[in-house]
Amino acid sequence: MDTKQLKQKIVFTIFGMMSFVVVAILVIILGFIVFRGIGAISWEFLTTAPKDGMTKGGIFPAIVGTGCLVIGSMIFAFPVGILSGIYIHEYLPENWWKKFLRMMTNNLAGVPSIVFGLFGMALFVNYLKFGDSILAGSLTLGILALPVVIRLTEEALKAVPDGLRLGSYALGASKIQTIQKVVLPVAFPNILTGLILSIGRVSGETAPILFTVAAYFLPRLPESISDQVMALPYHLYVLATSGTNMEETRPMAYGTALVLVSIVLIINLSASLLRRKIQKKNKMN
Amino acid sequence: MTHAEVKNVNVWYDTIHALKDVSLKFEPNTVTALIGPSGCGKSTFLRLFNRMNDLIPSFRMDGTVMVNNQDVYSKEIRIDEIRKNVGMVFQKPNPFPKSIFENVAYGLRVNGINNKAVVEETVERSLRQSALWDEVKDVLKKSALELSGGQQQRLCIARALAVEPKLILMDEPASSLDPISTARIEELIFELKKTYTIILVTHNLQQAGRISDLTAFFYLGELIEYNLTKKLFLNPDNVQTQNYITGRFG
Amino acid sequence: MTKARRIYEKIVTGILFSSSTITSLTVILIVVFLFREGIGLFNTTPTEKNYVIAVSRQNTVPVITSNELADIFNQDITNWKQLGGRNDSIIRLTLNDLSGIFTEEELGPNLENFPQKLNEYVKTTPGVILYLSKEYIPKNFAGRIIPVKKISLLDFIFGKHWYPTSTPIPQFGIWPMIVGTLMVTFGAILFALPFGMATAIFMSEIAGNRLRTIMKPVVELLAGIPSVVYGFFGLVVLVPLIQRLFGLDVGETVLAGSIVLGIMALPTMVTVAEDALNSTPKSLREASLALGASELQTLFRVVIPYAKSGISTAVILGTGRAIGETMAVLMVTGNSTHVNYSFLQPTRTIPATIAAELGDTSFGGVHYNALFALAIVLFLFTIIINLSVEVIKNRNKEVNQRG
Amino acid sequence: MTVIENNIKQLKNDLLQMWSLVIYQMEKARFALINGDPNVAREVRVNEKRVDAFELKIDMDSENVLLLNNPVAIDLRFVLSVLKINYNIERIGDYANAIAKVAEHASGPMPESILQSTHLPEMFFTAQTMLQESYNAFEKSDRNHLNILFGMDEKLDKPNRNANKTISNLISENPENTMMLLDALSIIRKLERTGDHILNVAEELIFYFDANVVKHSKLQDDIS
Repeated sequence: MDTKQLKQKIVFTIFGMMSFVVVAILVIILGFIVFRGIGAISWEFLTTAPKDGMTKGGIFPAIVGTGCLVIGSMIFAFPVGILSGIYIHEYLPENWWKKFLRMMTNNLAGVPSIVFGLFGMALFVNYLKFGDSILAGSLTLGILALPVVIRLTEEALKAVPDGLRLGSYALGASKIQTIQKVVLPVAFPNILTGLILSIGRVSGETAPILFTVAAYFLPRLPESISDQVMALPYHLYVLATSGTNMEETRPMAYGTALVLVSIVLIINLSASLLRRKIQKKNKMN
Repeated sequence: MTHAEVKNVNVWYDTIHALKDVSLKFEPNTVTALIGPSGCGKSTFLRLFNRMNDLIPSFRMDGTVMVNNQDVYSKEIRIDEIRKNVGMVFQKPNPFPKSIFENVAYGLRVNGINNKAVVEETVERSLRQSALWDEVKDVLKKSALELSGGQQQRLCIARALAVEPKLILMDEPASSLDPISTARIEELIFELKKTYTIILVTHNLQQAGRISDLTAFFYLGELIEYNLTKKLFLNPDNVQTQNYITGRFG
Repeated sequence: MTKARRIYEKIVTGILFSSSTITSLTVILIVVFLFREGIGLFNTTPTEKNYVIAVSRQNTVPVITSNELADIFNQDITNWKQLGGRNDSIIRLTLNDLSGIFTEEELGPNLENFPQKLNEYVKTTPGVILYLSKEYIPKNFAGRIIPVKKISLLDFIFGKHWYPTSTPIPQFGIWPMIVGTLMVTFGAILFALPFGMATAIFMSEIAGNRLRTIMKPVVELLAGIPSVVYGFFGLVVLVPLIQRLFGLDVGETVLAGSIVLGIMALPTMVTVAEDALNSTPKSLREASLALGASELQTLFRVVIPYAKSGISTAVILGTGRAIGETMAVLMVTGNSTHVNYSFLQPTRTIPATIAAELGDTSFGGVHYNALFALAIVLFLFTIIINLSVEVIKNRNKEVNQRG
Repeated sequence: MTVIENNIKQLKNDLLQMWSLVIYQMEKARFALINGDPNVAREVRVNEKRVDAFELKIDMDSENVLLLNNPVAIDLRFVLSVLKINYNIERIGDYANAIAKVAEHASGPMPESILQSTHLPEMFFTAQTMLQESYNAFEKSDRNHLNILFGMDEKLDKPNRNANKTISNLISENPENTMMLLDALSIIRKLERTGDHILNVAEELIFYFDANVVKHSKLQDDIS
């Protein structure tokens, strides 16, 4: 073996080892949380409210709260995101306006989540006087999810072959008919994948809900959209940093982390399973 | 004397038997065209000579492939040494996103030749050989991507010539070019034949007829007929060959 | 086409159009609200409402900046000469200091006599500086109310002190946070770049198909974990580890933040960079290999140069993710607002500051405004990042179109 | 069926039609000559124009196939042969026309004595058989029909070789028949040429069938 080959072998081995480290990091993080958290998980943990300074009881209100926020944000983000994705991809020609909209979407996607939190607080909580409420939090999270939904919708539409559209036009269908009857049905599974992914993103966000909805401690369940709620990520933050008795809240924190991670990962996994299924189906056709 | 020879070669991809017991001998200073329907194994066959098939994980082969009296698949020989001795031109012009000069110099540089005078001389020689020198001699620093498609393909040929190969493989070298560029490439191949042995995959039978001395017809992984081009096109020995070249296939 | 159908199509198009404007509208609204709230910081004097700063009439210092004020009350400045005034040592007087100067009888049980006493005191003490509620200032005040300069942009950005709640005067210098943000981000990139690139290269160039199909979801999973979980992990594992490893008093350091952020930036980097590497046409690789280049040479001379712009996009996007990240950093960097240039000291980033302090502010107060101003800085950072991604993409498109 | 197959089939049909027309022409020319029927002879003269038209059409169609369908292998050989066969058959058509011209201007049937001594009827028979057999070979793509042709040619060559002598003897015997005898001589020559053309056609057919170039070789050896 000469130097050229030897060099290649060494460099590739280093790359391999480094990527092994990356994979190991994930395994360690997940393993750690599962290993430590599994002990805290019980039926009671999942179904009751925290008590005794959050050292006992469960996280049920936080689970419900996160559910409310996810649903609320999606009610806003799905229709707006999908419609605007359709408009940008199907209606706009390549002009400055489309470029502008794209740029704005990208910018919005790049805005740090804490800025969303600030914005939500300034607009929804203070200016529109929603107060700290599910409404304000959901809208904030919805705006956060919006660029993700738009971009994934666009991607899904891009994957629809142009031939299908032209074929439909050639048969005398109008643009809306083409979109409704040809484009959307084909793009639907991919759009769905995108939506699931955005749910995954929203359910783990903390910063945007800090000042718009999240309650430090609120053992009852919300009754209307103007109520505050607890949320899993924020609850984990609270347990991890500001519990009254750190030693005793730790197991609760591990448990909460495990629940949160499981929820997010299950959502993401189902998205990627769905995607794989679609790909397989497309391959068969 | 340049020789390329293939003896009893079988190739598999997973369970697909892509080449079945093919034996063929190539004469020096000739152009041999490989024809046959898509998926007949002609590209696989072409890529045996510089072991490009090795890039495909499921690739398996037995038999011998000799280039210049060296066993290409012998354990002792280095793969990049083989590839250096065998030039390859691809279907679509694929210049690197570098300057014209650096494209041609690439093969030298990766093989450790960095002497400025040598590199410059080789680049000029290769560009002259590929009939591109007069068109690009003043813009050698320009990006290769700014050339026209036909020029790009001739640049790719120059790039292959720079490492002084014995054998040149061409995988449908003119299939993406307009007729005028195609004609120039064909002329070039005709010139190169004086110095090199060329194996050419083509779907264009007229092209095979125009530029090749010998033609091999592949079908379903088998070498059906190997003959003088004129003979094969006027009176093929095999009825399958005739059916293929006359378009009565099926 | 019937009329009804035409109207229907018009309506649908209208709905689609208005949906598409919502993102732009939101971005504009974000800008408007951030500036609306943030700009207030530069329009008001930073002192508390209804409080005034006053000096003796003999005093020649015309105006005073909030930093100077803070220095005076911290006793860093003790003579008016230091501020360009007369050579008088500074005597601070706040409500808390009264008992040292006046007796209770002099002031009366409800401080009725205080304004008058104050006038006398000010007349006789040229070096005095008062910080008092307006109600104690007599009508015929013998002293001079000295205006406090508004906070300037330069003070805001380069001010080294962030004491948003100190009295008499809060200080809003965000330099520590800028340094903290940049250091943590830089550290994160330093960590994520080699590992991210190595992983991307390994996945797209070296690993076999089977290994890739395992690794890709793993990296995607890494992207899916919520940031607060990373923060939690950092807090309970990384922080104690760093503390023990370097023998520090506290483990919450820039280093901890960098590592956690680096891990979080990894998936973005790997995914984008791998896409970029994969976008290199197969034929280019083959051409290079066919010329006798080794895989390594092909990688560094052909694949990476071709994917250059995609890789830079990956790095920038990773940076963007790291700069804006809030919760994880908040949990592991120790929340110190002192300027710190060491990786083994605590620090605080801009997003973490906002997250930590916004809950304690009153709506419309100076502190509230200051946090929004901080958010503007952060927003500008990310806008710059996004625009540079855009520029790189466009340049790349041009290059490819030429080809 | 591919475009080229259609075109080739069309070409073949056209050539076969022309070929059978020429076969008729020859038969009518013979009939007119031997029976002294100027009407039949005139028919031949009129039909000659059709033969010429066929030749032009087949030439043009062959060019089209060559140009547009890029024929190779058997298709290429077919078109190349058709071009040459076309020329040869047209020439045979010309001969039939020339014979008819003689018959048209003759004062009556050719006297039995002259026919006897010049072997004209046998020559007609041989030439026409050869024409028919070559036609059959082409139509059925069957080279077996060609085998007898090369032997038969001798039957045309021999009377032709002796023709000068025979005719001059006859002229000296019957000087009053000189004109008629000179006509007979030219007919003998034409029939012999017809045989040659048919052999050319046979050679082209062999090229078409087998891609063997038999031209200018010792034909009989190759064939039998």
